[in-house]
Amino acid sequence: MAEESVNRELVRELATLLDETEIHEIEYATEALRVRVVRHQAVQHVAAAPQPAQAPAAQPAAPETAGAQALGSDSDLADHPGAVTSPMVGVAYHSPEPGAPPFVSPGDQVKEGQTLMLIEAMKTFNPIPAPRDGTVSRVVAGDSAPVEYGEPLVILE
Amino acid sequence: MAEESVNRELVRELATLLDETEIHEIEYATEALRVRVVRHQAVQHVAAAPQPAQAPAAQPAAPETAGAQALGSDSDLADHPGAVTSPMVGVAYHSPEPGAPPFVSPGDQVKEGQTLMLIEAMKTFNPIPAPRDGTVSRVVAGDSAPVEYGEPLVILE
Amino acid sequence: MFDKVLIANRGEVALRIHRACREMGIKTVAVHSTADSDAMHVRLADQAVCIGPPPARDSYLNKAAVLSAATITNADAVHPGYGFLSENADFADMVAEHHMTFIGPEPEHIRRMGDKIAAREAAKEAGLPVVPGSEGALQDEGEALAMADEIGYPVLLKAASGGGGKGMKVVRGPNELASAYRTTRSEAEAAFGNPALYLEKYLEAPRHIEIQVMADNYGNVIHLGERDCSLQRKHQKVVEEGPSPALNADQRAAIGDLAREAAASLGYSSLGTMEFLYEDGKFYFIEMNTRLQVEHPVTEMISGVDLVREQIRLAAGAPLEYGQESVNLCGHAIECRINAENPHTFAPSPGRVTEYHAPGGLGVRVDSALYSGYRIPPTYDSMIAKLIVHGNGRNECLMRLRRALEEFVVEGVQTTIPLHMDLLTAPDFVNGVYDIHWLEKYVEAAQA
Amino acid sequence: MFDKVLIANRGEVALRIHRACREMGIKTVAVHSTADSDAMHVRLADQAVCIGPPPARDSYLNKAAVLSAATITNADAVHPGYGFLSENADFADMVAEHHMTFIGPEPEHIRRMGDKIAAREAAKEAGLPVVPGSEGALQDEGEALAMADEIGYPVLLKAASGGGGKGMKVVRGPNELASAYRTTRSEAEAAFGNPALYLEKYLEAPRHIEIQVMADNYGNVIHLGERDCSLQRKHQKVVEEGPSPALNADQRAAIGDLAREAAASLGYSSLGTMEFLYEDGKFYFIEMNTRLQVEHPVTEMISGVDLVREQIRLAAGAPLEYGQESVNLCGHAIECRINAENPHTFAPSPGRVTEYHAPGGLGVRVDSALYSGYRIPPTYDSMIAKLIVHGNGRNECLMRLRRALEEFVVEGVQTTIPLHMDLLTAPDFVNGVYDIHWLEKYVEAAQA
Repeated sequence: MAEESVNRELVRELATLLDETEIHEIEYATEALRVRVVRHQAVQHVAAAPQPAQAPAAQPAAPETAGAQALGSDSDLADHPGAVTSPMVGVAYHSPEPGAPPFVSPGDQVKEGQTLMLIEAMKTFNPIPAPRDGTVSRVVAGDSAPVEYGEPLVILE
Repeated sequence: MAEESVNRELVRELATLLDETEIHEIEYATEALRVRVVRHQAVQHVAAAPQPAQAPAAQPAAPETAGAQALGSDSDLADHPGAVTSPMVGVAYHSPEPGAPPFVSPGDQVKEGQTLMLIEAMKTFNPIPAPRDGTVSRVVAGDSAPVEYGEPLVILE
Repeated sequence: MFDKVLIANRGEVALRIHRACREMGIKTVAVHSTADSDAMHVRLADQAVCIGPPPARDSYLNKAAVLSAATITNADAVHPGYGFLSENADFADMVAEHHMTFIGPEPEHIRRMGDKIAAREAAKEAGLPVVPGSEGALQDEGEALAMADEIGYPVLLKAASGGGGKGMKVVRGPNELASAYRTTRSEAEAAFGNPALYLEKYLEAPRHIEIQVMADNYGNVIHLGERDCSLQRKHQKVVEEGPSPALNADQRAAIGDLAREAAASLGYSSLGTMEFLYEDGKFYFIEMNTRLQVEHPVTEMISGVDLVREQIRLAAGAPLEYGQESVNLCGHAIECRINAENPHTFAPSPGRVTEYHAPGGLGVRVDSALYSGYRIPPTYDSMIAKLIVHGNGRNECLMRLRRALEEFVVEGVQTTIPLHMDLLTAPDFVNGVYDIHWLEKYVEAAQA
Repeated sequence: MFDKVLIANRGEVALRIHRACREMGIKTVAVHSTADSDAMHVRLADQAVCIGPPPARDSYLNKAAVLSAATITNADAVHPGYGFLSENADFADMVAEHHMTFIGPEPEHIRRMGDKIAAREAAKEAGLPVVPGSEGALQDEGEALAMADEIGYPVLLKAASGGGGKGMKVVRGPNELASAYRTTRSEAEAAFGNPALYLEKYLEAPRHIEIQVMADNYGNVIHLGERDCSLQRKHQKVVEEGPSPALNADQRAAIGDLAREAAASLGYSSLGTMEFLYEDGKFYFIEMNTRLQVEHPVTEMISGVDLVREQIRLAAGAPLEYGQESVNLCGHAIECRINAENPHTFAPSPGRVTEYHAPGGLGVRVDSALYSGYRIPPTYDSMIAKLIVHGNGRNECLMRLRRALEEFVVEGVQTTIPLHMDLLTAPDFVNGVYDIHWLEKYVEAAQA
């Protein structure tokens, strides 16, 4: 590795793993590098915020979403580098009108500016353009599904 | 890397990562260098217990005693390996009667069982015997001073 | 009754509304900006919708986002809390257009009371005493001068659309009037997009006393006594109490009945507050707030009425369950607003709350959305907690306030708890002898 | 009034007493064992004295240590709280001999009410209904048999010096009596050093209802209504509420007046509680507690009276400030005792509390000495918090209790919060239909 610079990604990744696995310490060594990350017990910084005791109601809860029920699914994909996220709260539509073919499907090549979906908010339909050229690897938001601000719609790679 | 000078950037970068990931310890080693950054828990375990806002009243507060005012002085000496501590709450007396010479003074050699002080509790005077042979290095509890349970009376070395 | 209420707010008031709903068996939808994903009410609500990025204009003030969130979650009512969209008549209209209930009065009442001149006219018509002054917007400098001569100096020039203490100027003599008129007019234009001014008698040392009213859709109105909110700094209330140390029972009943009759004659429904200045035994209406107020717990503690529950019931069309004769005000209550600010310079102090421990025990209530580990975002208001104490008398209340403040632990950020502790040693406060300028002077003296 | 009160207790009640003193301007002395150096009341008190090692007999029950602490700190009164020395007449005598005031009744009243047979006789003389049974200690098996025939089976054999549910046996027929007599007698001898037994009618499914009285040194007595403490497990109260769902206003007034008159005829002063069993519309006196009770906040919430403040005032010789006609019971209150225990097995769960967040808002009171980071010692009682909610009616109160329990966070140890949450889903509890055996059966069914 580069002697002078820290491999930040590696540290962040280990930190994430620490969280995910609820482990307290990870030591990671290759021939060239040894990294150890530790999180001391207990005081999770958000731990005092009460968790609702009620079971989630009608709508499907997002996996791994503690606390209040999140709207859509796969909200952890919001951090995916290829995620195109919703710029508004509303309802996502895959096609320009009912029965029409979808704007995009997995595997499609798209150009920057090409419409990926519509988001209906306040009775207006807002096209969501592709932010760059790419390939649709996954359509995340369901057709006619409610989406919140920042929720991933499509993964573009 | 430069053998003699600290790679401050590297340390700072790790410190930043420590913050960002809310991790408590990172150990980072390459072939040439090993760095470990640790942040001890911010959360002092007793920190949520309120501290009295009032200034201590008449009696002298023990040094380093936060919160409620401790009775005597030097209560940190209780941990001294030579401390003889009070087995009861009461009032310490250095002499068998007013005006009489004290049982012991600094520098005195004492034998196990020899009376070091009296503690008055409930109108009875309880002799405090030396737990072992030794030399009185310090008389901690004042004459006619109130003492609490576990408070150091004499340091015997 | 509603099945599901969307809470269009954040912080302690969002939690307050959630609590009322939960206790009524109503489901809650929290909306939040990305800065508030970890907020307590977001975690406690039945559903949560992220409506935008941190700036309030893009989230909590974004009418379309809030309404879309209400639509996709099938909420049947929207509670606006205080601040943000709570006094936005257009928003109230839009909620109705979407076939949901705005938990508050009719939009026309919000609109009318939101315009200071219209509000003053409405209040006069409804029989409330107002500060002597111009009957409408001033035509020109000449009218201002004539009016000021008539009612006597000092006078106050105020922007018709002003609020929060902006667009106001005290004029102490005719020689100052012309320049003050021009300055205030351009300030009003710049700040509110409306240069209209009016002029009124300036009261030297009044108290701020407000009456809580509650009206149903069927013409029934009650009042729940007054709150004295004279302790203000930069036109922000800091401590509120009820009953006012300045009023006796007859005065209370008289101004309460006036407020009640005024609300009835206005055809008002929902919670509302008539704010008055009080000087030399006389009341002067200044404005009406058509929403829940920050200091509503003071009234709750002395009346035993859950105002948020009542507000929701009234919005759902329920009638008032009792009349004025059943209102029984009992004891004394004081509320301290605790801000994340340096207690001397009042510089905001956002950041992570490393330890949080609220006081408890008899007569102590804390309304706060803080918890250990919560990060106070720098984007919003600095008020982080309200400490409300109740006691049988004012002195008992002050003693209880002191012990509760002593027990209150907020670490990691600076708070105004020390300011409140200091206030308890100020003889004027202890004796209840203060006016709306008192705190400002007290703080200045402490800083000097 | 006292200048300085020594608090001869620990945990939440020590904090409760500290709060009352602080609000009265009285200085406080905390005494504590070495296990409690970090306790909240120790930190808040004006002075603190360590009186011994962790075992209660060497510290909180050590009369000489407590009195020495009071002497060296110049306290002028001692508040014993509940448990520990609170019903120790010898201790009360010793406090008086040291020219300090014991905050409680006269030692003779403690002594008389501490002996179950003497208490029963005193209650009968004072006009209270008692459970039919032997007039004094039983002479022998024969007397027991004759008595049981007279009042009818089932009957209960009880140790004269018993308490806490020990030394009691239900006898369902004459064939069981002889062996039960011998067993209970030897148990009583072993547990209390006194083999004396008495016998009474066994009530099948009574409620536990107790009346709070308050008497001054001048013969004035008032009662503050009842608490229903029927929800018990192993003779420990778990949930208490007031008013009782089983009584109407006439019954309340009738038993309240009986209790009041009895206290007056006994010449009693200070706070006191008359405990009754209640079955088929009839009350049966069981015992009188001559001290503050764990569940006193229930009464405080519905009466608006600060019982600890009054107790201190009365001990200082102040007269009652109002008569029975001024007592105004308002709304409903429920208290949940929260223990550091496994909510299913009830195994104690001491240890470090890693996170503590108490619920807040309208109508919610928490009495607890916990804080984040506090280590619950394994040495003492497992009760760590009392959650008390108040509402205008019982249903409002239950809804508020649910939302408060949902907000309550205690991490690092197990607590009985889930048990209380479960109880709120039990139709019998929600409907107020329960007796003193109900909870035991409920818990057994849940464990099965």
